[in-house]
Amino acid sequence: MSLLKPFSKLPELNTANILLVENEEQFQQILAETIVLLKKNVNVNVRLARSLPLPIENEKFRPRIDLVVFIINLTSELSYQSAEVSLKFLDPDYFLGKVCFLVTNARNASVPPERLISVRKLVASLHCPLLFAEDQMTDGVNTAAHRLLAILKVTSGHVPMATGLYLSSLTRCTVPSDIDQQNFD
Amino acid sequence: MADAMEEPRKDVLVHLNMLEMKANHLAVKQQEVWQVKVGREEQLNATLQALIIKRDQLKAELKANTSLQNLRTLLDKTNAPCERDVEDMENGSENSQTLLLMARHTQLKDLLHAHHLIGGYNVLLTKGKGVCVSIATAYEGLYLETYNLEINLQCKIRISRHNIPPFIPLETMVKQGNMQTDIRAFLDTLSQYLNAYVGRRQQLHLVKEIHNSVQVMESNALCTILVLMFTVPGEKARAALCTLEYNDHTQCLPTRVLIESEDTALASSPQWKKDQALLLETPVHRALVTLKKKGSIA
Amino acid sequence: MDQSMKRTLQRLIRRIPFQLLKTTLSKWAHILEEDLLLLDFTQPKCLFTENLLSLCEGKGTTVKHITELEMIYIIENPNQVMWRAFQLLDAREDAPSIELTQFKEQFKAHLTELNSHVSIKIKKHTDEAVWIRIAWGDNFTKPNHLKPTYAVHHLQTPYVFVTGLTVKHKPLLNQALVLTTRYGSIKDASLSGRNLVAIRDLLMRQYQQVFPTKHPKPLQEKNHVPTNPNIEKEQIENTENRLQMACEAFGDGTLPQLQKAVYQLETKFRDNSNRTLTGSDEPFRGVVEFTSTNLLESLRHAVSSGIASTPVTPLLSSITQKGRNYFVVTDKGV
Amino acid sequence: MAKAFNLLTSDLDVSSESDLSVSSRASNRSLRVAEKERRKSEAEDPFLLALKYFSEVKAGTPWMGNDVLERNLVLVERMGLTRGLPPEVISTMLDYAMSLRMGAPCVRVLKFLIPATVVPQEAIVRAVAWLCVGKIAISTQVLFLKWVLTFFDMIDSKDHLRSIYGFIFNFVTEEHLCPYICHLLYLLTRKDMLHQRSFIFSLSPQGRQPFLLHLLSLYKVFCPELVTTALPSKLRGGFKNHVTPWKGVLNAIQKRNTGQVTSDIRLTIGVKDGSNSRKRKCNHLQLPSLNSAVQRNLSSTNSRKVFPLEQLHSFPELLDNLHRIELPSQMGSLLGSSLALCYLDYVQDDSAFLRLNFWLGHALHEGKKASPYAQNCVLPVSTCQNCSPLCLFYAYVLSRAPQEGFFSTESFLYKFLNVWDGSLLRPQILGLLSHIPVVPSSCIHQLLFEPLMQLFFSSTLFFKCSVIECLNDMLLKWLTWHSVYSVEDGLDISLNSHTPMNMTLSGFMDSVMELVLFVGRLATVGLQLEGCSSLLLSFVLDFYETVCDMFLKFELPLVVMPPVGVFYPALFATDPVSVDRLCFIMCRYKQNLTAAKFQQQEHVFHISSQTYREFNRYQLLMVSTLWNSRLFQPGMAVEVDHNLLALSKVPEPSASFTLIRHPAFVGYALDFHLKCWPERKDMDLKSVKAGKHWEWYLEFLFSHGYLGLQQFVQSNINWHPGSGTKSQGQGDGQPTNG
Repeated sequence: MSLLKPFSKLPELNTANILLVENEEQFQQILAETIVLLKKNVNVNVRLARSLPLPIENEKFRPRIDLVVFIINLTSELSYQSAEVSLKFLDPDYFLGKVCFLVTNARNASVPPERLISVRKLVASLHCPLLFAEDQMTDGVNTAAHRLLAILKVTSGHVPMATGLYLSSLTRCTVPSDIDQQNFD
Repeated sequence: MADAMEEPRKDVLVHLNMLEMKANHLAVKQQEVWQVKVGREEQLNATLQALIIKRDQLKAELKANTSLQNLRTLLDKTNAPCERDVEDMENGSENSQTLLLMARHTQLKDLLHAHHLIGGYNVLLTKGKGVCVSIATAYEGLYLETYNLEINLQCKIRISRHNIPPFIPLETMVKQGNMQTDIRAFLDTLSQYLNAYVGRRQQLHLVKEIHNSVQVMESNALCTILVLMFTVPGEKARAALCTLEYNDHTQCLPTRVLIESEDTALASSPQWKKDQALLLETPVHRALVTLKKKGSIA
Repeated sequence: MDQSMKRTLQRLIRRIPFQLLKTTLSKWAHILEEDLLLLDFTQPKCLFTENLLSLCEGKGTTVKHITELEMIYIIENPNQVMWRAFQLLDAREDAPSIELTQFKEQFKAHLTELNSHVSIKIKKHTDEAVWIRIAWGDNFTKPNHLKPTYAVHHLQTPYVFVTGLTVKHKPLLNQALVLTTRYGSIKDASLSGRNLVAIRDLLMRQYQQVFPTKHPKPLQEKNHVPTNPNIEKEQIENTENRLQMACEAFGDGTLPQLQKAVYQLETKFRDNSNRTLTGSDEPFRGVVEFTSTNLLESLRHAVSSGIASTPVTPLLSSITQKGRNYFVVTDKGV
Repeated sequence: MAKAFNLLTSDLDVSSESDLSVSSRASNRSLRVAEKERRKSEAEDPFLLALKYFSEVKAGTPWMGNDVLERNLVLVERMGLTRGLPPEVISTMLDYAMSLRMGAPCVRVLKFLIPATVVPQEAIVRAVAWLCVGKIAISTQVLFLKWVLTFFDMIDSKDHLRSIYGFIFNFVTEEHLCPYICHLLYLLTRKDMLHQRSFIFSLSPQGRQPFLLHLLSLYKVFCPELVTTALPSKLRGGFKNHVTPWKGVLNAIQKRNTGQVTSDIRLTIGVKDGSNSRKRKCNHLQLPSLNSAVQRNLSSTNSRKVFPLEQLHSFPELLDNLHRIELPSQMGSLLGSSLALCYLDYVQDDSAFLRLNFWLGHALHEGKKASPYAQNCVLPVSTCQNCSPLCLFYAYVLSRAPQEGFFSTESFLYKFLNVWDGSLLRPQILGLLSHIPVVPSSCIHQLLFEPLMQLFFSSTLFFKCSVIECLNDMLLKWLTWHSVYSVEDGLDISLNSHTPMNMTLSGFMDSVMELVLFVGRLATVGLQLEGCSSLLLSFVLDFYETVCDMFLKFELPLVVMPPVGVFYPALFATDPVSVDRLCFIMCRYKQNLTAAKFQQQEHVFHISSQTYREFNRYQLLMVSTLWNSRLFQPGMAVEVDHNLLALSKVPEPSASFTLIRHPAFVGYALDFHLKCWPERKDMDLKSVKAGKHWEWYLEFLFSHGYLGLQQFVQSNINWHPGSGTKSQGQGDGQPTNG
């Protein structure tokens, strides 16, 4: 099994590369197109994958990847599981602030709450940020793109005095204990 | 009420956000326009590069091929070329062996192709366990449908799926023709059937297309029966009903032709006998043409 | 025009939805154009039916006419009812040479032999399909036109599509069909659906199948929009591969509309923790049912988008290959 | 017909003065009169004939294959389904149906009984009477109740219904009818009607289904002594809406003549319709518009008629009719109109708030009712955001002094923050967030800070700004509440009547402290990430303008200094405004601290010397930076090695941030220089420092409106415009003993 390593390649000038991993390839596509079209001062390459590991054959064309985003559609158990599996093929160095999770359909009524909890647990255990996205609405997608871009800029070192690790230490996900359930239900 | 909903400042922020989005969209539009301009250029460059590479490859292949050709001619002349003359024509290049093999390979391929041309079948391995045979049908030098069979070769040969119309009695053929031992024969009969069917259908199609005066009263899916109505000219023109039966389904010529009309004389007239013979041995659409020419039908 | 006939006509009119009413009636030879003008299609059904009845009273309508109207309606929109497919087995050698007129006579003959109190109506529709309408009665009752059976047969094909057939009359119909079509026997093809055309296409393989060929033509969905140069797809080829597989399993282009596929599992229950079930010789039954407005489309999508794993399991692919949508899965297999 | 109608209505008015039995007779009489009217007037209108038939048909007439009946039914049915039926027709048909005179068609009649304008209450009273006879099948009874609930707002007045409250109440024991009856009672109940204590006890032992609990809680609000059972503080899921049987028709009618039928029915459709979620989501967001469809003339003619809220057009009207106003069945509709809100404010009716709260909970947690999973928070997405109940509630909150904490929104917010993407309904969410009551410091991190942090740092500049602003508003609200509600001794404050939590002063101070520190952290990192964007900076300074005055403005004995991460960016900002504001803030701090110092003796509170020291450091630094160029020198806050500075090749670095060379002010300096020595070619800023010019320069700066700066200079630097050599202008004047 081939690990994806963050520092195995040299960065290129003024470029940032983001990898979107989603096992059902709808939202991925839309998001990618939005991100690419955003106004920005670095040129961003988006790579789409269904799951990790990535095929060996385009190993040598693949640039250094600055941010890995796992998109999880809460309504399907499968997408959660595949993300979980893919995680194993990621070099530990990535978890120093170069991974984040994007969850869609979190507000969907048909989602069992346990799933959201388990996602939170997983992400918290990896010390990664957890973003939520409204994939149904255009400005929802826009916002998601903006936020990912913001994180990408940091992780690819285009923001002075800030690193991915630093940012993720601030934005890392936490598992809410059930205080609010007691107090506010 | 909307303005009651946000204090002025919040308005500003929302507005700013919106403006940013707008600006972004505009930028995107411009980018697109720009890309159309530049992208074209890039495309052309890319194609140029690709073509150059292609050319080089082709050159190389050409070189290889010429030597291969020489070898081929040699092979074709003498079925077993002794290493020596290979050697001397290849002036001792180490890959002569591979060249030889390639030559053999091309030779065999050509043979296969030739065989396919004279009515063989297009066979290729499917992933996993089996082959896909495709049977091309043609009528009067005009290619029509291609039918496919996926044949499973694992333990005993059996057809896993196909797109042959249901009124072709495939099962009976499988039963009668001993497919397990001699698949070749089976395929032959099948293609015969198919070609005949397609031919008949094509004829019917042509009849409908060419002859407006002739009216197709009845036909069926397998095109084994065809009832035409035409008018026989004369002092008083009479409508005649002509039935063609194709009882031999492997042929696209009728086995039986009979005519009905209000005057019974017509059926027994010598004129009709000739026409009947004509209809029996030429495909119907052409027969009708000649009949028209002879003026035996209007 | 007696009470039962009135009832039949009322039922029929009630069945026909408003928007179809006019067109259907206009096709009915029994009513002329000018009569049609008299009728007011805006008033509610019940009143409309009254008027129609009175009109028919005048024209001396008979059962024949009404059945005619019904056939028109059913043939025009066959998708209102549930169709079952039957398959004729081991054809006699003269089977292919059957032809319409003799089919008509022989079928009527055979069926009336078996049961004299039936009224049969056979009509040839454009696409070589023969439509048979049978109203059943028995020795004591007149044929019941409220619950007719419809059978659709394509000459020279071993398939018959039937709707509204009761268990009581099944053997009669089957025997008549077998005898007339010169086959050895008939069996349930375990394929059913609301869309007659779809079932026919599926059985007669009249949908666009995909085979591995030397010269592959681009699959319908393959030509997607060219994307931005900055977007790179890893694993692109295996998506294409998936698409190919999906199309080989379920076909290309628009697929026949099936509503459901049912898998009945009959197996031995094995679980040491649960003695009672494991011990019992009675097989353990479970039913899995897939339903969709267009099942095959959704399955293909599921496979091509990778929601379902590839290669396609024979259980799914045999819907198209075997032309069935009801399977009994036992320990030995399908 | 119209004439008949008027006559009938006036009749009804007469009847409604009299008691129940009379009224029914009266209405019968009215019918008779109407009959006469008809006979005179019309040339045999088939429709009227049909009505006649239904009003007169004998009991026990067969209906199977009864063509006359069929024809008439069809007539009325079509009328009902297309245009809706006028009041008197309603009463006739309802009477006919409920009396079961011909048995079967009852259900069918109810199905097409769509009122065009109003439902006369007598009709319903009579129907209830028939209900008491109890020949009717349960299912039919349920259908009838659904019908009543659906068209409740169209009932012209409810006083007679109220007078038979007891009767209606008795049906509670029917377990099939119970939910609907409870709902009906819930809508009918008034404070003055709860004197028959007996039945309430009969209610309490029953099961704890939500509808019962809702009713009980309403009773509890009215007269707590009656309801003994303990009720949960929050109830999930309000009453269902029961529109299904009429849905299709209503949709059709609405398509034809919009505005005719109350649009709150549209709401009920949405809420009821669980089948396809997309539709539900869109629909149930539409707020019920105020509409009780009562004729104006009715209400004006006699004083006991209700005055429909939607007919309030002016404030005086409101004042005139205060005593006659009914709360609508869909409380949400109140949020629509400002006058209605005024009314709500005026009555201060707990039951109203209770009902509003239920409605809100119902609207916000709609998704939960739809799904068995009661936890994940579902805010239905609407394309037009203005019609989401949230927005209207938000508008409501803004339009009034927000004292009531609506816990249903709070809990909703806390959940929603955890799954928020940061853009959906942003203004509303943040607005509501800024209105939440004080959160105890124990769970403030959990509930607010964690989710906000995660959103804040991964979002755009504008989002950051609006978050800071929102937190600023929140702080302001809290402080205001504190200053308003704090009792004299200043130790125990109960924030308001509706939030359950009471807080000690120390607890409150902890929360505020937490909040301020949190914003400090946000601001520090935010500024860093955004490259000290001056927009963000200004929002941050807004916040600290609030913070620095906590003691003087809101007498909260708490002073918190800004972190260095905020202070330095502000001090070295490139725009003069920020610097100016920083100066102003520092002045305020000074005043607060000095004031606090004097009060500390007699009061118990204590401000840590740490704060003073911090303040002094900042103060000293500012003076030495802006005024007497002593930056980077030993003893100052920022120390840099000389050699290092030398490397930077900046001439006299220590003076590089004085008022003259500070990047924010250098522009003015140049301008000033030009004005003073227009003829000079070589620019020499030093000359500005010299003697008089310096004073003029300062005046020049102040004249540009940098009042903060002015204040700062005047308060911190004993600098006399007369003898202006700034040599003795030592930055001092710090509050004594740091």
